[in-house]
Amino acid sequence: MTVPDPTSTADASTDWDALPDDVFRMEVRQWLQANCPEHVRFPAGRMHWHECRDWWDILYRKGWIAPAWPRALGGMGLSPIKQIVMVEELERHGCGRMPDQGITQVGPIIIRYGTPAQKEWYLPRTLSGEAIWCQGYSEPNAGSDLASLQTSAVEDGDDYVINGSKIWTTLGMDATHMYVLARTDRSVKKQEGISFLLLDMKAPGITVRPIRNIAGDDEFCQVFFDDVRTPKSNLVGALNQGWTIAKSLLGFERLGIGSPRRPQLAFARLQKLARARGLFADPVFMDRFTALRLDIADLSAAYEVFVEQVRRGEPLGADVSLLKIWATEAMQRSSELMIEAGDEHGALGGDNDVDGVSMNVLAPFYSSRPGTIYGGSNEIQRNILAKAVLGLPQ
Amino acid sequence: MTVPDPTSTADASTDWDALPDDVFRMEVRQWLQANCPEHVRFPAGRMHWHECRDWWDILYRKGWIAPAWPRALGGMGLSPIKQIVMVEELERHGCGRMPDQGITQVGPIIIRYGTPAQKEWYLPRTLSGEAIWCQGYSEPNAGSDLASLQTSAVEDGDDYVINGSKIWTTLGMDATHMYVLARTDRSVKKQEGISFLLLDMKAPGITVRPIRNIAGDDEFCQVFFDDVRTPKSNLVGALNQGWTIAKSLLGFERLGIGSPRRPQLAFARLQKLARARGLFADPVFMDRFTALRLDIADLSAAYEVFVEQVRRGEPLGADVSLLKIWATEAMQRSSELMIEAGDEHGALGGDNDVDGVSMNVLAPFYSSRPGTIYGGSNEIQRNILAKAVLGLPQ
Amino acid sequence: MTDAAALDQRRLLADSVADYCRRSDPLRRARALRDTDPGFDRSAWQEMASLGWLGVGVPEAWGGLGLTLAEQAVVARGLSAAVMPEPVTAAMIATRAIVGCTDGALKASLLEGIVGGAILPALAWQAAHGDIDPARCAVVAAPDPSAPGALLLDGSACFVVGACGADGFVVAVRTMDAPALCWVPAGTPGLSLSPHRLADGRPVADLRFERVGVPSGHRLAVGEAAHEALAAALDEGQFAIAAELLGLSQRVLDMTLDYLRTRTQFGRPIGAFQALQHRAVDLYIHLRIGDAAFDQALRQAGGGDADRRAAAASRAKARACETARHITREAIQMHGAIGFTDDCDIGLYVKRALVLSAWLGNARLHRSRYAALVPLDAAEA
Amino acid sequence: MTDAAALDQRRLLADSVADYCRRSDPLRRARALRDTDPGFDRSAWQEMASLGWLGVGVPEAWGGLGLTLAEQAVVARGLSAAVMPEPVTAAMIATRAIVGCTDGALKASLLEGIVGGAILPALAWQAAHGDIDPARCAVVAAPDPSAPGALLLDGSACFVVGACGADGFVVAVRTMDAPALCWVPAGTPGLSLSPHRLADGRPVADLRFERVGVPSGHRLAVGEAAHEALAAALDEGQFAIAAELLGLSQRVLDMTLDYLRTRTQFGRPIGAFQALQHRAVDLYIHLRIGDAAFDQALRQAGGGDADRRAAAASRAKARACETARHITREAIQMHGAIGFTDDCDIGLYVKRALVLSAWLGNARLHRSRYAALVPLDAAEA
Repeated sequence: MTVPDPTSTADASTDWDALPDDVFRMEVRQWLQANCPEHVRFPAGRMHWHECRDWWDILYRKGWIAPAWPRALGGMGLSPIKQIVMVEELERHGCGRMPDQGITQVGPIIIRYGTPAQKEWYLPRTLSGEAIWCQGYSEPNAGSDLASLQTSAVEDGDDYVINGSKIWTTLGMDATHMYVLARTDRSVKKQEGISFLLLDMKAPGITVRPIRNIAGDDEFCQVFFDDVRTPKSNLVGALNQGWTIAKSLLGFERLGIGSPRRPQLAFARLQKLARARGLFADPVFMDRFTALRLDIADLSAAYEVFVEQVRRGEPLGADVSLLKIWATEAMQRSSELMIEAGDEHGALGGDNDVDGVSMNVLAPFYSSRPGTIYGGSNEIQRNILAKAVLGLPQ
Repeated sequence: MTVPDPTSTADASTDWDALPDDVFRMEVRQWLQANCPEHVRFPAGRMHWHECRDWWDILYRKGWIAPAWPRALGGMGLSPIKQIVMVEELERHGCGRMPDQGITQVGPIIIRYGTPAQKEWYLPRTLSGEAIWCQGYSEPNAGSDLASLQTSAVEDGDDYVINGSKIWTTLGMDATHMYVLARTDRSVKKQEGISFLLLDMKAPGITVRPIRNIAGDDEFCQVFFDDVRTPKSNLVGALNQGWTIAKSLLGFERLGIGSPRRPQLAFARLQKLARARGLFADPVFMDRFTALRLDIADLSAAYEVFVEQVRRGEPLGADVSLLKIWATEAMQRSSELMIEAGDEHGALGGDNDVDGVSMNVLAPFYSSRPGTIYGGSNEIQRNILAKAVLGLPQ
Repeated sequence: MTDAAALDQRRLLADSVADYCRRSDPLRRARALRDTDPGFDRSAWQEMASLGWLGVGVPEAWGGLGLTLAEQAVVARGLSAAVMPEPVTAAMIATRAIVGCTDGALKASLLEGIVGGAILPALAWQAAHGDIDPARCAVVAAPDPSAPGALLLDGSACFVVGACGADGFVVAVRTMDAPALCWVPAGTPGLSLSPHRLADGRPVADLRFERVGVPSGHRLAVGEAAHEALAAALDEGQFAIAAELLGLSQRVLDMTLDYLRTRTQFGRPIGAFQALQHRAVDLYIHLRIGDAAFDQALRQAGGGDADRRAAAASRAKARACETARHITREAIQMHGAIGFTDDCDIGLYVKRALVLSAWLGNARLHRSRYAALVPLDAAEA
Repeated sequence: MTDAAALDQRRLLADSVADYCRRSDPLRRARALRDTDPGFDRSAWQEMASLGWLGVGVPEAWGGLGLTLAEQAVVARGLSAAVMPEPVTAAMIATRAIVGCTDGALKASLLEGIVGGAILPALAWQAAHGDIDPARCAVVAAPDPSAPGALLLDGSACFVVGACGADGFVVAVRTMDAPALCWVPAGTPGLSLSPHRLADGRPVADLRFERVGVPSGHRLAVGEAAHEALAAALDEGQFAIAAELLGLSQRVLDMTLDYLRTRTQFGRPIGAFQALQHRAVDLYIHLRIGDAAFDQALRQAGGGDADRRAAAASRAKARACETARHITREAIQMHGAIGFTDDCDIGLYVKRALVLSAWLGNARLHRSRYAALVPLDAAEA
């Protein structure tokens, strides 16, 4: 077959999903090599909007910004397995994660639950990057126990009036819009009185306070609402249906969080350190290093089992959480071995010269922390597995 | 000072407690070297009565069979700290544990709670070895949850009639008598309806079934009661006071269960294996070995902290459990390293030739199992520490 | 065979093993046969032959089923989950060595006998504990001055699993210039066995060879062919042992979860206590990781590259050892005092896991072999 | 001093440190001084001098308190529990080296200046990361041809903690025939600093010496005396760092237990969840074991045997590193998302633990040094 010129401008009508998986994979790989700007490859953390908008535009013009959306709405219309291929190739190439929650989170929700007006207004702007979304779920007093959230939305004329606060809002400072879970009925059980609302971040009464994390980065924000108004037309789905809507997203997307890619990258840094310091000749280091190497190789094997399941068109069960637990904890072990192997380099912040190689020895230590805490802490994941998979009594 | 001839027959009137600690320690050490039969040193497991009665007699004649009992009742009248010295020297010399529950458990209870008749009859016989005691606390359905025991004692004329079953009765097959916790009142909260009774093992209706353990030994028994009668005069303390009586023993005796001696012995076996197999030149082995070595050395340090507390005359708190947790788990780690270091020798049962040295590589694996299960499993110990020491909410 | 057909085949085989285990009461037999010699039952062996299990990997030309290592693993796994006492894996390893040998009359008759159950073979090759390099062996073969073409063997082989009760041995030897594999029937003069008792009560033996005569027709392979037959047998053996470890791990986890669901303390099933729940979840994760690693390693082992096969075998064995260690140790603890009794079946599995983990190299050895065999490359990173 | 008097002394000292920490708001200062140079406050330093802390281990003859390592550890532990930014331990190590040097005018005036706070010293000695052997150093001293009796230093010393802001350096050098310790005031021509930022935001520097002149009066010790002064300073430094690690571990555990008692999720304080309870208990056990090991090692370090002192120091440091690692990592996890924010004080302690663990040798290095120094004997077994 003839591989199309990867630099050609994409035709939105191309049916990428119709390609065989392998052909599609090579197509993506070659196109990324030719088109992805170097500055978005292997970033240290999450990229801010100003760091990646050029890359967004490139993907948007190619028609590849929304792999999961239907083609009729401007997406690629990929099957789950092709979406996985796409993610794998983006990860393989080291493409950093953009402020993509409009594409991955609220977009699909609007497509499924939104009114025609919501679809017409929000979807094209989300694709183009005109609307950058952040998520308003977590609250200071509702971390793992999300359903106990307190932020309220009260009807007043044509608006809802929102009061309260959201926290751990990833890249909230970059967002133009927010999708919010707010309590609209206090008289019912806690999951049942929650609604799903859209907000303009420019609305009066919103304060965004960046939260500096332990590594010194500003990935997260706390967002305060003081009588913030949003029109009733921004309610998605039915009133008090918010919990169901938010949970509806947990499909095969959960695979991503258990992908072996991040532990592999952490392990690659460990290798780099070991090479610089001549540790491959150290039997004690090699003993720990090889155990970790196999932990990550065997994670990949387990990941493939779930990918196969998606390929067969089967839904994923709660057991997929095991990938997240193993991946995030292997990454932390890798970061600990890196500290041990670094000797005094393990005490230095930022990039430093390690026997001739510039490295940030502690970066994996910091970057592996959120994995066990966010997205349902590993404690919560273990609770879920105990109940839903092992059937242990509650 | 003149050290008395260690082989001389003891004078029961000697006030051992009056000696300075160091002098007493040397006295005990020398006497053990001169008098302890070789066959009771470093036994593989608990000794049966027939294996150690000669040693019991030697100690009895010396007047050393009951270090903690008052001198007036035939004991040595030692202070807690001297009792610890005595135990340390016995352990140091490798003296195996005898069926000593009459001396350490029920004797002190009879001394404290018994009637004059009980004291007169049982105490001398317990000292002489005429009465060998076993403990009847655990039941098949009340393991960690001891207070839920079901064995019943019902008044009938001058007797209690006992029905039910006890399990994990250490050396029950050797015992002439048993001390039993039995339920005498079902109408009250579970701890409050329990009484403490003495039993003759020859009473009709008692069946003793040895339980073979995973290592192939018969240390434990299950004991069945089918309308077993014991005279009311065998009730110790008040009716329904049994729980309080049984718990009254938990004093500084809890130090023994956290002593570093058993992990040290397991570690000594590991050293022997390492020497036989030339593993001190293996950096990976040495890395694990030294970590374990320090775990045990540092346990000794913590043990000494509690011994000092006893020496100052202070009662021990619930925190002493930390020794048991650390000691038993270090012992298991030691047994795992031994298996790894043994290669195929770690697959063999019993004694085998390991590069010219006769060893049972798996013995520490088996003998380190009960420690984390019995005497309050390590899970129960952690519950206790969380509540009583850390003050975590329940 | 298509993938789907292969899966069906394996399911069928697994069902047949499970069915046999259900009706033959293997746990009772395992208890009864402990500490006896040969530690298994020849009539059960004959039944297994009739079910085809002794020739799963033997090409059809020699009377076998002509299936792959994957199917052999299915049998090993299923039998191990029931602690079946018969030395199926040990015989499989010896059989695999013979299959890899040069075609000839002896090979054909041995395989026919093995598949039918008449000949039970064992493999004698290991020079020393802790050394699984097939290139080293401690049996030297010299020309027999009294019989042209024949050899005389001297030396020893340690840790021969299945030696007691075996009808003959595939023996790895060194000749002056090359390695070779010979067939030595049990009872050949000069061959003596020193039996030891394994932790699980089965026998194992060290073999001693003193001027053991091997007629020329009993040479199964020489040189590279002998080396490759032995190496392949050992690698596939590691897979079979890993399958056994995973099979028993799964059973032990199931038993432990059942116990957690039913055993009551403090008025609740102990499986309702969160600390135990989280630890049980970790056991489950280890099992899933172990299964996935095994299947992927099995796929990597195909294709004929010996280093790749060896690396994959080491990966499977290392992981299976860790999985079984973790699960069996926690199973004892979670069963409490019951788990420490001989009456509790957990103990049978624990001891079996100890044996299987040490046989043909423990986890540490296999991790280190893996590291030596597989270069670090960008693909893995 | 009797045991009881010594205990009282330590309690008094601990109270004085705690009191100073309470009124000087060190956490706020630690935040404010992060990523600045020199990263501490000279007026606070002066206050510490007036409290006597800079001369705790300096004999009374030179104006110090003449106390032991145990009392120095009390100060280090207390200050570390509050993340006090001043480089007390670094100065203590340099001071200890000077105390061990040959008596003379320079020694007397340096110690007087140090105890009074006027001179802040740092020790420059380390040849390479991961190497804590005092016998190796990478600064060579040659006779200065232009000044009889003077030396010229060339070479480098890495990872000099407290270098930024120091008034001078105790420098370990090699002369033609023996080791020596010299005093090099900050700003001496030919001495240059390459500063790096530690994980906790404090500075550390590598020192470069290019024909740095040392007049004869600035030689503090030569030969065995220099070696022993350096070795003792490093061993005692390891104890001080271990004390810092334990002090911060205790504080972090207290903060974490408080959080477990008060943070509510699913309608209960999270400390009521058994899985977290058991993990919290493990942290507590680690701390108790760490404290006990430290105290015993401290007693073992006395008596003048250098190997015994080195082994005890390694034991204390290795254990303290493990204790702090375990407690700080779990503290982040148990604090959840909050624990990952810079606003949460946990992060200050986590980073401090990273720095202290790597400084003067990490746990692996110290375990291996312990094994090399302490023969296996029957007493330990």
